[in-house]
Amino acid sequence: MSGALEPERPHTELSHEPPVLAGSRLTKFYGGVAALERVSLEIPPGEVIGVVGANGAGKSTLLNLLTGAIRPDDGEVYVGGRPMNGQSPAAFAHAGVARTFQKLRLFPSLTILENVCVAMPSTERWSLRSALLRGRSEVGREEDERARGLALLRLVGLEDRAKHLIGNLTYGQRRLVELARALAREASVVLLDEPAAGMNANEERQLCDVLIRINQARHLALLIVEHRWALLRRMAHRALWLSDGRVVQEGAPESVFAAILDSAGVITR
Amino acid sequence: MSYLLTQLGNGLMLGCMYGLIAVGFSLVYGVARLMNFAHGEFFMVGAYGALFSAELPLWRWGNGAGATMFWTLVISVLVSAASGALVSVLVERLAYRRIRRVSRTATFLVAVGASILLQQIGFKVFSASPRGFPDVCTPVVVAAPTLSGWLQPSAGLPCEVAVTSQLQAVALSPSGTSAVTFVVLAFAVWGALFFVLRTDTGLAIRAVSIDEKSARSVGIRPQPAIVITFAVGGALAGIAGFLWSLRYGGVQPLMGFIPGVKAFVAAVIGGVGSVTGALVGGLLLGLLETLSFAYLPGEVSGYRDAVTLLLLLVFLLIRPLGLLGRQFGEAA
Amino acid sequence: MALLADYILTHLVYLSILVIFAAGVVVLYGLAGVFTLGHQGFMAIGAYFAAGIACLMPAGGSPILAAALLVASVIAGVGGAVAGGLLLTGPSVRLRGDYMALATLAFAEILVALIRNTEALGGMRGLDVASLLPRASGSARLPILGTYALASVAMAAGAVLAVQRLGRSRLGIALRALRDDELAARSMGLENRRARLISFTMGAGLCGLAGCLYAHFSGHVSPRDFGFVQGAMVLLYVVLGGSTAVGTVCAVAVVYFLDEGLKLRCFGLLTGGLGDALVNWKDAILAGLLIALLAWRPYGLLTANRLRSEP
Amino acid sequence: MTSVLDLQEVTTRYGELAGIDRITLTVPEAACFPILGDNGAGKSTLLETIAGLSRPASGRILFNGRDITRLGAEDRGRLGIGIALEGRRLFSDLTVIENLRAAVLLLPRADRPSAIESAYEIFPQLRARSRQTAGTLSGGEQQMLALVRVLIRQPRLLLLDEPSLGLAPWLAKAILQRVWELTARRVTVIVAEPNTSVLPQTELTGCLLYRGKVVDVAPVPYLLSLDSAAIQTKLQLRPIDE
Repeated sequence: MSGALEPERPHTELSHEPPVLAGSRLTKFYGGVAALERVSLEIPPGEVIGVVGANGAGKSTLLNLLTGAIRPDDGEVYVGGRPMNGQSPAAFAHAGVARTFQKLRLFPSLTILENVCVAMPSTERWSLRSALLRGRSEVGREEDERARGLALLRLVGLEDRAKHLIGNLTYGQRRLVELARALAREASVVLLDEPAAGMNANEERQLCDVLIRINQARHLALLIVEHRWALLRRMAHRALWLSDGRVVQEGAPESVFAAILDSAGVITR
Repeated sequence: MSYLLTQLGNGLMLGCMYGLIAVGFSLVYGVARLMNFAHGEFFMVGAYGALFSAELPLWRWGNGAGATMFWTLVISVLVSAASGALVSVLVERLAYRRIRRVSRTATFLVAVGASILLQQIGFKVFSASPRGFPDVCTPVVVAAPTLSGWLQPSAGLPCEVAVTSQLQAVALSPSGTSAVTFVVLAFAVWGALFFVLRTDTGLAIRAVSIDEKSARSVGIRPQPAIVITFAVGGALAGIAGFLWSLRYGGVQPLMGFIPGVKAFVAAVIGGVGSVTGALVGGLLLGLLETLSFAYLPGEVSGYRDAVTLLLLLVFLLIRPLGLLGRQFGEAA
Repeated sequence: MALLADYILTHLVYLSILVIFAAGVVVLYGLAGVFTLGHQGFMAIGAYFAAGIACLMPAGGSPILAAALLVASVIAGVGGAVAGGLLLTGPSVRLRGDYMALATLAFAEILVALIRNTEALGGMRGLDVASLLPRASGSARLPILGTYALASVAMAAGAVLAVQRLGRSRLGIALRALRDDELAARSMGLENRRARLISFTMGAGLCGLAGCLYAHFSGHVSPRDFGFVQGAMVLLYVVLGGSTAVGTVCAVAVVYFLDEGLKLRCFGLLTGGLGDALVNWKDAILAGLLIALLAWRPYGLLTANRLRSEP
Repeated sequence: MTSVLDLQEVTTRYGELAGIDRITLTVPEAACFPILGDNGAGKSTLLETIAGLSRPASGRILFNGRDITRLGAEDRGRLGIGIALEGRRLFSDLTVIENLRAAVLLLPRADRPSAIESAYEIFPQLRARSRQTAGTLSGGEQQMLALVRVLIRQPRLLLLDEPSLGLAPWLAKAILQRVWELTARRVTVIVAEPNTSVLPQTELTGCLLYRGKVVDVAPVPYLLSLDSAAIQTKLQLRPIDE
């Protein structure tokens, strides 16, 4: 890989608090096939961890387990030290886990701003009365959410498109909207599934800049599943190599990439 | 003791009839992911088809020797199967083909529309008064729940279908009728199972049900498989219609609605998409109804339909896949 | 002249009852994305509750008592329907698409079958509703009819406005997100149980309200009024109206006008053979026309097919 | 080397995004032609368009010089085009033998038994599993069944969509080795496969897809060396509508 520019990896000292997200001996079967076997990992606050491996090695399955989209057949997921034992994806979100998807899953019937604002942790629980009457407090909260939403869109450079539907956005822009939606959760960890897939060079650079700035400003932990090693070289503190549902190697990105190269398993294009 | 036996016999036969209708509904849902609410109408069309063939002057009932009786029955079964299949294929071609891939809700509403249309045509062509096989059959007041129903504030309110009547098949003694029904049912059930589980066409239909794109990738054309499924489903429902009217009489345009709903229940209980499931579900339902009708006190048995639907609700909540069904992934 | 006014006012009441009923279905199907075939069950609950309470009216009671009982019967009707709605929120979370449709259909048909078999509720023949508003005839009928029409139109407008506002509120946006992509919405923290609870309450409540008004105005309720076909027709209006409140109102108006028109031989224009045939084949023509309309515009007359909105 | 397959300005929409956009490509006879690219770059759409499972919006497809653009998947199957879909897509509730019987419905009745028998020669392990339902096979066995479902029809153009998906690299390599033996120098193979270590040899000529467009047709090692910046400059050379 070219790795031309010197990787200015964000240096944050890793604190001793409980990991924002952890999985121990996670196992998942589909029919006769073990998609994931006894995979364990821990993500301390503020750390950026890259997950690499061939298609079908279990990367997306791991990500779905860590976000509650699917339930493990064995093993346990901990968010902020608390076991989640099969709670709903919404419970994971409220506990501080946000995510994006490999195949874009934005909401077609909502505007871009609505896509971002709908993910905001609504402190006040909905009630029919507030929905219909929309008193002063309700309108105030909506204004506040709109402002925070616009700020996030400004961060990814799409503030002027707030009213548009996702139909007339380019692929890269949609990826950035999905990122803004994940950040709207104000979560302690964001899991990204191939965020740079299909992005051109400057979109990729813009994505990297946003992630680095957010990681440092909000001490936000990131788990990035990605084939493009260049992106991980710039950002990741640690890398994890998954193959055939098992962790083959874990450690500094360079050592993991080196291990992949000399195993003659040239994984990535 | 013999009362129990006859009730079990009746239950089995009623169950097989529900099963035959359920097989068609289940297969169609499997291969086209479509809840064919018009399926009950093919049952009605089959009954009229058999009625029409039985009234042909050259095959008068009862005047010829046993042979004429035999040939009349064979012709009636064939005509009822053919008319059921024909209408089923027509409904697929005209109502479902284009809309099916576009929207599930619209497809369902088209199914309801087709069902109402067939009932209305039935009323206009065959008139509302029920007809039995060319024998005396107690007349029953019948009218259709008109489309706009209570929309008309002033006009006469539509009235509900009364309980179907009992047939006194003069030419065929009750035991004769049940013998014939049993033979035809056995043949139809065996035919359905053989067709789906043993023939190449059956294999193609099952492949399309599981994964249409994968079926196309190995060279199976989905459209002919779907048309054949509709035809077979329609034929089985038609035969059930003929046998139902042979035993219970009351051939009228609305006769398909209630058995149709019962067949949906049977299909869900047995597990939508599996032929054996539909038959098992049908048998279960037939036995349950007949025994409850025979043994429960009079006024309670009035809740028969409610019990059947409650069974449906229970299965939907606890075991939506039914006894033998499997998860229908949206692989298509 | 009075006859024409009577005809118009009567149909105006039935039209607004239908709009309120359809507004309830817009919330269930359009916002909550529930493929419902049992909403006529909620309306039946509303109607029979109203009829039951109306029977408590002592003959010749004072108008104040009548008004109080009227209000009580409406509240009871809506409350009963809401209870029915809450009953269905549990299964609605677990069941998807077609199976939810069958479950709601079973719910409504069980209800109707029970009503049809209990003598206390009038069984097959149904119940007469001692209408609390004196059924004056002749000259006094028009003002009464006028107040009824005014009240029902106001309620219909209120229902449509409420559904519209719900659609635009934060709760409405969350409901639409859940309908577009449930897993993605839940991964963003949208708890669909609470959202479904609210939308079922409002949807079932509106259907119950329609039931109450229908009971009081038509003076008679019977199981046949809440059949499977009536429910499917209202879902059809919602689909043709593009699952939006305003669109549905237009669809209701158009089809209602069509239905009346066919019945009155195109308002008297076609007399003789063709007219009779028209009336005779009315339901067949309407069914055929609606199939064609759906085939042409499956997501609503106004929404282009590209804009899929499907639960 | 005459060309087996010619694509001229073929465009297929897939949902809104991962389609293919005015692709022009020529695949030489009896070659193994890899297709590389990110997830969502249109690899599957391209293969499914060639197999006739997706209808192209515009452009023409020639197979041995004959225009097959309008032909459906079934007719292309008869002409000798076979595809193994991404993610195997077996008939999981049917047994192995039923999967094979379904796969040969296309052939004349007389040839079917011998075709099914040949499946067991390619992967003998499947014979012991023939009565088992496909869903309960191991990952490797499922991949073998998915491959023989196409191979037993002796296709002249074989399309493989990520055959190594979900398998350990050594297992994928072993299974595909059998396929390369059967097809070398006889059958044209187009394979979409990011894990280039499973390909028959390293010096193959293939093409790189980016957002539904062909970036370049060149030897695989060169294509692997292009990073997103290089792709950007390469595509700039050709008029692209971002």
